[in-house]
Amino acid sequence: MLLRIAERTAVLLVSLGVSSALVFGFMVLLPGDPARVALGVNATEADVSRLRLEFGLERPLVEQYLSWVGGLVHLDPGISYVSRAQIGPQIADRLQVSLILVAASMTIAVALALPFGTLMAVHHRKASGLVLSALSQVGVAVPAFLAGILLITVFAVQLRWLPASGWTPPAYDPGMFLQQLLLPALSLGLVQGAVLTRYVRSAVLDVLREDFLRTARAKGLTPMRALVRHGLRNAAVPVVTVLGLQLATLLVGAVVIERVFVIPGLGSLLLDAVGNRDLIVVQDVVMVLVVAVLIVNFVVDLLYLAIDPRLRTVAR
Amino acid sequence: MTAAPEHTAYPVGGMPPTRTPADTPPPADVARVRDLAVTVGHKPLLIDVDLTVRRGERVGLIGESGSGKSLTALAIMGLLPEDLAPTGSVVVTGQGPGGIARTTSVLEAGEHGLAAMRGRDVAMVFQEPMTALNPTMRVGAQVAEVMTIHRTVADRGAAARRAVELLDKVGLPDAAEAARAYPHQLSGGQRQRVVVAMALANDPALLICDEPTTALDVTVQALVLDLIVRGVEARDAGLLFITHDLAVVASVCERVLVMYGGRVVEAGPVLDVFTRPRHRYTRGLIGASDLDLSRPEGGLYTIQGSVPAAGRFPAGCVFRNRCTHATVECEAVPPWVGSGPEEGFACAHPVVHHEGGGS
Amino acid sequence: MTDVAISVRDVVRDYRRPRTSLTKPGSVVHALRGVSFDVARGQRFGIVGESGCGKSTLLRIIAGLDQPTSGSVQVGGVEISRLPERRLRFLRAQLQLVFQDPMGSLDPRMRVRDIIAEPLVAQGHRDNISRVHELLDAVGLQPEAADRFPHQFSGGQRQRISIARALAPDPRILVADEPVSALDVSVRAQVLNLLDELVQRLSLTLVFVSHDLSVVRHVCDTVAVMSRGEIVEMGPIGDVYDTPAHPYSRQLVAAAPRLQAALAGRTAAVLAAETLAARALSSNASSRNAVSRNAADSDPKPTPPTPEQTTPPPKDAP
Amino acid sequence: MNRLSRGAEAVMPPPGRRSRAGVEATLLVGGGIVAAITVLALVSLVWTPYDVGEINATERLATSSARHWLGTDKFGRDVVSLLMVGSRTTLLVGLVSVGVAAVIGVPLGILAAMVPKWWGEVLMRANDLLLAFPALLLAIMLTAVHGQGVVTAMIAIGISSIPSFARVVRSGAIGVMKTEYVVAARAAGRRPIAIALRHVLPNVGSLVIVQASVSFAIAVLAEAALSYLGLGAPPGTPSWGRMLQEGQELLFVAPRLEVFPGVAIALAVLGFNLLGDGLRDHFDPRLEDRR
Repeated sequence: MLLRIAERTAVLLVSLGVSSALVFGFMVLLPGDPARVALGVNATEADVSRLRLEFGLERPLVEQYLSWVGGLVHLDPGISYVSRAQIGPQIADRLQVSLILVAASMTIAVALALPFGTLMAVHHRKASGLVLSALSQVGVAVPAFLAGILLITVFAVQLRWLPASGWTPPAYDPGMFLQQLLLPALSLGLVQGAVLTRYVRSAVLDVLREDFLRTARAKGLTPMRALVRHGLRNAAVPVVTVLGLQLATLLVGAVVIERVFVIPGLGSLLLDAVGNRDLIVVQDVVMVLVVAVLIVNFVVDLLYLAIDPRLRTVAR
Repeated sequence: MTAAPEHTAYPVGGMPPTRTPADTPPPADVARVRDLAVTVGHKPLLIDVDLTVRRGERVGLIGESGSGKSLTALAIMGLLPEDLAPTGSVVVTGQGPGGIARTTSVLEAGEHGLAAMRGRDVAMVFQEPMTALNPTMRVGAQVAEVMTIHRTVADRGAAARRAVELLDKVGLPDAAEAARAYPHQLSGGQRQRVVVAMALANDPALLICDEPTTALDVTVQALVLDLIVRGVEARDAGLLFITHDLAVVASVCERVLVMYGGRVVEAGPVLDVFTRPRHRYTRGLIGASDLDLSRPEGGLYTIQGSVPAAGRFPAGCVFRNRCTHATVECEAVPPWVGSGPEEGFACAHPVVHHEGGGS
Repeated sequence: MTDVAISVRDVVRDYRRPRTSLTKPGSVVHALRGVSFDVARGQRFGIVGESGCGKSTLLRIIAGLDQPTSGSVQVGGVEISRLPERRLRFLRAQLQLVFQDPMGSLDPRMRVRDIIAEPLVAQGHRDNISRVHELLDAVGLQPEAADRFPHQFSGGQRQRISIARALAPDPRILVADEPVSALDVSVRAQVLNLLDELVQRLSLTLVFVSHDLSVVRHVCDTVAVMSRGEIVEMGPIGDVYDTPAHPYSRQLVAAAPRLQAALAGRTAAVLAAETLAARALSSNASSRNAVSRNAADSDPKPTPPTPEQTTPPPKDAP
Repeated sequence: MNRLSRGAEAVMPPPGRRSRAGVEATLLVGGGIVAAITVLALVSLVWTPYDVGEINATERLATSSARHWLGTDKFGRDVVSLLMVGSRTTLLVGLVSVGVAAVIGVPLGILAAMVPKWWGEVLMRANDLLLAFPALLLAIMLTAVHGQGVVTAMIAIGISSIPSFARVVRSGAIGVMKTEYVVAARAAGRRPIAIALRHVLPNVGSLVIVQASVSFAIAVLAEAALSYLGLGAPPGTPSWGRMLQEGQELLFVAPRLEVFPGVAIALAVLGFNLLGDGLRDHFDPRLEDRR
């Protein structure tokens, strides 16, 4: 057991190292000089070399990389090439907003997917199952930002129940915060919920086929009780995998939704940085997102160990 | 991967069942199947299956792949896949709560009625011990569960204690520790013992075993077979034992039904059927499985052709496309000849046995 | 040495299990612990044992599909245990395999013609189709079978295709791994008869691996009983089967249900009692005491076999 | 060891499989939608009702009529023509990115299945690392350095789809490598390359086709999102995502400008998803009556 955890931790650390190198390499090695990009096409050679000198861009790449990673480890991602502002505090603020949005969406997605996915699997031959299944197919096909636009049209424009956009910190005005959170969280959550529902359905269907479920029924459990007592835990392994992947998708999907609802999250920061050609900010935000995804993967790996005893030990 | 050694078979007979057989009326039919037919779409999988198992009786059901023997077992358990349509009648009589006889019409009963019957009046052991147990649950808890479901023990604690006791009786070494193991930590033979313990936990009136030793090594098979026989004997339960192995069925059962193509083609006491088979298929099967017997021209006796896919057996006598004695007469379903569903055969050109057997 | 088809000396095969703890390395599984035997040309050599006894590993090593940890394997007088894949061409031509699962051993996406011709193509032969028809005929299938796919055949027919493929490069040695244990009883006899006939007609050397002693008894003239990576008894099949000397062989014989014996009253209880009695002996005896015997000497010999002792005459000798 | 084929197992449809008719309906609907979009895209190469490059100030924001079935946008361009030409972008991005992903991912997956186990694990861990870079993130990084464009989007989506191909193919290929027919091929003297090409590839082919269909749907979604963010198709290149972006400011005035491209995207994704589902069930050997 301890060995398995150590293994996963090692994988996480190596992944962090490699992906930071990837992000760095990607931004630096691609043709295009960050300084020149930051200053735009009209900049003079002198301006460019001054900026390069200021931010140490003329140093060897390895040295640049190490100082960047060193900064990250100390939670100091550096200074913007364009605004000259400290990036760290900005990311911290924005990350908070994005995490709230993602957590709310995930909650909605899971709350939808677990009951409906299971129901769809159990009633897969009945009309109710087919209707739910068709609905989820449509849900999967709608891009989250489109769902956002539609929700705005209906609830903000037509019905005027909820604000169309904006963000208020929860501490400032909890009521307003919730009102503004609802639509973006729903647009992400509904779509991800539809995707997750399909995975729950197929995981439960697979489990329904298992021999041990037949054993459970032979013991005298009704099909539903057999599923609840013996099936769901076993169906959880594939579902947890997808949940992990979905959290990653959500983090990135939030980028788009933040644009739709004008929310000052990490995504807005990233897109603004792209617009301002502020490459160091792009690099930092991308890295933060990648780290988040890797940590989620790590947690998923640990969850496997908790769910499936077969992974903890080797067969005798 | 070496399997952990199988340990001594404990005398299951030494353990008194919770209710003694004397409490119940004398030999009654625990399972009574009449005119059972099962179809999927328009393909017949089982036709006119008649079968009776009484208390204390060990009945074998033999046949090759596609013969319908597993389907028959699942029909008795009420576990047929939902898109299979069974007709006919299947009646199971067990002890029910409080020792009062309970009769279940399996094909008509609802899910709750069936659930009350399964694991209590009739229990089942499946072929694959590797997949029959829940991989995420300790085996002791899985054995205890079958008793808490049917409330045959006072409480959870009693169920857990009795589970350990049962695991000990089926010969798991250090039962208390074994109860805490997950299935993947046990060998195939040990897992099958757990399944047997689970099946016997509520002293069912009927135990159905579907190829319970096919996936096991031969030395383990011998012990598990013994375990099953002792288990049903101690409880005076009926046993329906399904296998493709004639020698196994002869070691375990008193009575046997031979199935082919979804029909029962011959039935009778084991000794009679195996020494004086009447149906041409039974005769062929016995010849082909006896590796000590050679044809005069050399080589083993064979049956020509191969077993058709399920639902694709010929109309009339299901064996006629492989039978050397088939005539136009066989295009009609041959009538059942014999004293009843327990003894007889359905063959238009049966084997004639002269004095002293042989043919 | 020319009449020795396969010679195996002190073959050991260890596997390391994945580690389960931070401090200790993974434990080592001894799949084979020093196996030695000879198979004479034309001999029908059976290997019997239960799951996990190492018989599959042994078979893979003989077929050049796995390397022993130590020891030597010679086929046709050539050492194969240290040869890289590309120098095993002669072995691929000389020795072919038949497998257990009649479905899993045929590529579902290939036509029968291509399946049977695969060894020929791989070994650079040309004009295969006439050879394919010849082989189909030899295993009792129609020429039309060549154009069909494996799923269009029954289990027994698939096993015939598998045998045809094995015979394609005209091998001298046929290695069969549980070839009938997945077949229906009524079909098993047909395939056993076919194997019997082919081995005789083509004067093949047969190595036949099975968990079923009675099948081996029908097919083979000599048997090696394996348990826990070792050969515990070896000798003429009739002797081993009728009067097993090693406790483990006794256990195997005792545990196997037989129809005639069962009808005569050898019930499950008797089977179990005999098996346990043999097992009790087995736990007393050291497993190192392998037993070998030949036709002249049926007494158990508590010494490891020497190759001379363990090579009995072929079946048709007196 | 002695795994006798279970009689009943062969005839009993496992619970939870859709009926054959259901699978055919799924395939038909999915395939139909995909075919329709493909035909529209092909037709648009030679004919569209109006030239999409033409800005017509007199017919701005026209509603549906006989002249313009779905009306016009704020530049007076015909919406039907825009949708038709936009489908080209969608299909092109999908085709190229799925192609890129398959060409890299499939050999990678097969390789990871055939090399010694330890190397396979390392390859897969590296592959998993790519999962941490979703299409959108890669595209944003590429755009930041390179500027927006369809090619950038295709490369980003393609790279981010590699891991799913590699995973699916590897797990399928591991299954194939364990079969006895591969052992038989080795015993027959086949070289690893020949085994990969003649046995492994054909037998994972169905998995690749299913994955391609699913990845195509994901690519359509990703392209739409990128264009919507202004990171995909540049101005002047008709694309469904771009239409959504241009229509958003007129949401209150002309919501249909959002509805039509939105429906087009959803239909395309639905089509490819249904096709993938249908193919998966179609290739599933557990489906009843496959012979």
